[in-house]
Amino acid sequence: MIEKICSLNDAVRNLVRDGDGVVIGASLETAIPFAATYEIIRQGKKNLEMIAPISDASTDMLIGAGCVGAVTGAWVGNVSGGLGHNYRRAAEKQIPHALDINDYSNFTIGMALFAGAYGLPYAPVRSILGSDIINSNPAFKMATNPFSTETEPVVLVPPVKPDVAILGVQRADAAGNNHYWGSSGLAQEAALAADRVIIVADEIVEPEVISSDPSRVLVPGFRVAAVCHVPAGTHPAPLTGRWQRDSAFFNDYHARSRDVDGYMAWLDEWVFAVEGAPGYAEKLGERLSALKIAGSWNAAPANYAAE
Amino acid sequence: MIEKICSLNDAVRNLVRDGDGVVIGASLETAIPFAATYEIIRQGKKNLEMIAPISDASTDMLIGAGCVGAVTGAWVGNVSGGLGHNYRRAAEKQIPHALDINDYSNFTIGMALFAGAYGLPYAPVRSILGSDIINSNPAFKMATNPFSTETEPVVLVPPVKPDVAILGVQRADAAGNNHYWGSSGLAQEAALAADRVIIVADEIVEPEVISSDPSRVLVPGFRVAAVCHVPAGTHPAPLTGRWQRDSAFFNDYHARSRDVDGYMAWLDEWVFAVEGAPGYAEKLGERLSALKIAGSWNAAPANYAAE
Amino acid sequence: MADYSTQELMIIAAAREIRDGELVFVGMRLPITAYGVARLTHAPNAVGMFEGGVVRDAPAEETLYTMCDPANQRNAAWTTGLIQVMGHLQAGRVDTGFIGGAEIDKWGNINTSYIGGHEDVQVKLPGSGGAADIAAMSRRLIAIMNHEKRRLVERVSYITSPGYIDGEGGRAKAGIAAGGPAAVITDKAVLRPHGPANELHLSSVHPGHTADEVIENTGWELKTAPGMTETPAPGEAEMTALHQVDRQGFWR
Amino acid sequence: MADYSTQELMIIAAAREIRDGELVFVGMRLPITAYGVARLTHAPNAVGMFEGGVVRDAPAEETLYTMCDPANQRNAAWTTGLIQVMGHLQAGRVDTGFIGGAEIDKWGNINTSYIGGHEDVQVKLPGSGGAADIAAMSRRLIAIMNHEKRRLVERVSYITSPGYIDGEGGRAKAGIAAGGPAAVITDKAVLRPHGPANELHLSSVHPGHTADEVIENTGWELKTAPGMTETPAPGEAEMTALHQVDRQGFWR
Repeated sequence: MIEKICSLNDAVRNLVRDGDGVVIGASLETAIPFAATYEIIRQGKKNLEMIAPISDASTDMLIGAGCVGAVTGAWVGNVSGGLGHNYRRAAEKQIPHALDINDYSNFTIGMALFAGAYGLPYAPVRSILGSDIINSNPAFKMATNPFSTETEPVVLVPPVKPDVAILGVQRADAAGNNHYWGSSGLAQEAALAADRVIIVADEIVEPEVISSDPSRVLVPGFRVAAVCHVPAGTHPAPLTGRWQRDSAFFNDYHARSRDVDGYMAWLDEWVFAVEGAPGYAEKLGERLSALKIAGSWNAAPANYAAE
Repeated sequence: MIEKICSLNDAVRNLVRDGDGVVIGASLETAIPFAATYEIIRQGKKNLEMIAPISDASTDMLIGAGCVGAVTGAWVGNVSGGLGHNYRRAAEKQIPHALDINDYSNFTIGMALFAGAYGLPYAPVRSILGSDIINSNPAFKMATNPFSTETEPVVLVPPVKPDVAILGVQRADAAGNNHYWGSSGLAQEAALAADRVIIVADEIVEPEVISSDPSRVLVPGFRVAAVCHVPAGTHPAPLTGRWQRDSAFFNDYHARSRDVDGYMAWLDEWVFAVEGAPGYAEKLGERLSALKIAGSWNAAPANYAAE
Repeated sequence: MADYSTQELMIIAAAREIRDGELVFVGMRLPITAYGVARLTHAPNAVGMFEGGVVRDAPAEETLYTMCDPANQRNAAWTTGLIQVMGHLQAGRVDTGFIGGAEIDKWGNINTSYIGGHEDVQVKLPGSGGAADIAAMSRRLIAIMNHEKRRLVERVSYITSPGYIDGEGGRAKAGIAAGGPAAVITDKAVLRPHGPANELHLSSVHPGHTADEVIENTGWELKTAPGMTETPAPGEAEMTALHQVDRQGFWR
Repeated sequence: MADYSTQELMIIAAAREIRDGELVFVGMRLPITAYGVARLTHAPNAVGMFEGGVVRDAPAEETLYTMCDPANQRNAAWTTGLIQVMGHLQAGRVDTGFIGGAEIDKWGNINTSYIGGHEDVQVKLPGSGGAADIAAMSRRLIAIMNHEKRRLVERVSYITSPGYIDGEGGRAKAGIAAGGPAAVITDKAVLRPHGPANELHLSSVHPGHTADEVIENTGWELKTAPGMTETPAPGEAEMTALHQVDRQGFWR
């Protein structure tokens, strides 16, 4: 077994490069590894192309910190508060600098990652017809369905292949094999389309735990470059069966990021002044304990015996 | 909850119509509900279009019994024995009658079902280039990748939408919700592309068992038309964690189906002379007990609690 | 008459748009609760889909803040991926879809991307999310938004989510086969498309508001539909269901 | 010299084609065992893929009859669907793919569909299964078959699985970027493509056979490759590994 465990600090340092196309969580509002968002900000990565359907407030944070050169996705904001203030400032006033925005819808970025994952030359879809997304993003091409007897327009979506996909999961082993349950959005497609995958695991387990249930694997270990053990590494996003969503945290972020000074103060408090993921968890303290899911609602057993 | 439990006899009678496009198992060699194959033969369905990547010997049996008008898929034979004798007789000598053969590869029938399931107008692939499958099946169209600067041919695969998909699973509830684990081939795509889904369940469980683990659901109940309780309903195909493959049965079928008389005798013995699935299980007797997986290799627990 | 907030009235009006046995693309926020109300009143067999990859055949047992909250995963009918659920939209299987909006025009086109347009951005909104997909591919679209003159405009500056585009035959010209907005539920009224051009007309006015006030707060010359009426106030059964779904009174 | 059957020699020859760390598309029957032998000898980090939807990073603990047997599911690295694993092929990530064949020609094209061709069917074979996909999209293809004159022919009557098509540049003309047969392992010899035309040449002759016998049993004028040699007999470590994988002596 090739050991892939390392600190998130090392994983971001070695695997995320300036200018990379990066996915941080591809399940919309759950399992977003905000710990990686913060670490990328701390390390001052530049000119990243953030790829996601919706990654709650993660992309907005990175934009405000000056890490982002382009957004390739369907939505940037804050699910609790609506608008993303940093996204607005960048798009409207080039603060902290200008952004390239590549507009997608959730389904079209989904099919773009699907095509990237599984080597399709492109994906023809019936969506975004009639939408200005076709006009504002030159990546799409229009075509006519050759199987239709009538003139039926379709939109061709080219593959998107991230350089790095960083995903939150409930548990992983040292070789990068991992289990994920609950809605997964585009997490599997994003990982399999990516050149490098970083797994942010709430828990590290023995290999036998993962191999006991190969149908629950999100990304097989041979596609994973690094595994980082970060308990509650998705905070303030939820993680099914492990952590509640911290909606108050999102609301506070929304209120404080309304102007640049407020955002900078928030950033100092929650990112720069804490020592990595452990410091962040320590700062959350009791608040984190209150978000921990303590109950049991266990999946019915499944037997894989072969004799 | 809408109750969908019925006998396999009723499900086949009411939901499989002469001329239908039918999937019986889409996971290649596992979880093929042979009980449905036998029931279709007993009821003398005609002119079916059998759709599958590989369904081990199921399609060969149906062809020999005169139920099949067309084959849309990648492979028809007997995984233990190689060739399918009934398929050969039909294709070479029109015995019992002629067949339309729509050639696919596993990946292209996979993408055809994917397109059918998720409403894509078609799927462009890089496979079967250089293969005569492109020439012998007029369903495919050739195109050039408009995203490539060089002339790059791609093959366009139109959607395939079965009328009926019949799938074997480990367990289901009365509303059709079900759990499946182990390799699933194209089972989910086939079910979601189909107009009607029949679930052949090794075990019927309370709804709470299925809803305890929504990530293990193969086909959600709202897409299921009927649930049939047939223990060992996949015999002689295996079912992960439940039943071993009966390779001797496939070998015996291969040997006896070598000529028409032998096949007819086999059919009398194993299909017409037994009273449905219970009679078949009874006839297998000790042999079935020996195939039953008695050991335990349990999936690690997964918690879905929300508080 | 029951005691209810404007948002509760909007939720109940939205719930009434869901028919029994339908496949409903639920979306975010207010429609999550509307689906729960419909499920507990007139539509016990409606199935709800959430684009993150959740399918439910019963409402969640706690108030949801987002569609992906643990309470929406637990006891779901299916937790899967985005393509699996949005693929149902593209396959034409979704009966009713819900979206919100920042700006809508008289043809029901919705902008959640660029106020001022793509070339002259005045306000950068979060973008489509799944809205463009839901608007293009649901059989029937329900939009929910606040009724302000600057939001209900003659022509949106960017179509994120297509309504009837430019009126009669607009969707067909764009290659979208059917569907389109069936109702726009605001905090003051319900608008519905009328006539072959499918222009949005005033269909019902919420209790406590007047047609004149609604017209005044609309950015185009809003016409009233024949048989224009008052939006029925929430009934007792509806309010009971709503209180059951929104236990913590989030929408009160 | 170790005691081994012809099939065991073929398995070991196939195992030698797998390099450490590779992603291997294993296919059916004999290569299942070859993957296990490679994994236990020189390629401890090779990952095996099976088109039914199984990925393994360690050989199964029992003899497998088919790739989907319960013993191949238990302790797998991933059990998933066909598109997930074959998608790795299309994405160009699979290093080595294995297929069998009923008929092969000197350009390495393989027919498993129609002997006599599609219009004049003499023998209907089962069809492609995944073979056409594996042949078109693996970086390196290994074919395994019996060495008979009627099977190794000048030109196959139907190309199920493309080799080099018609020789030099054949794959590029068909739009297939790279790959093609790297070895054809028969019960008598190993053939490999040689020269710019990639015509299959005799590369090594199995112990107990002669080059003349192999040429005699080939349906085209088989040329010998420079440095043609004897296939090395199985070594002790290889046989130990083989016995560990094939516990019941299925291939003895």
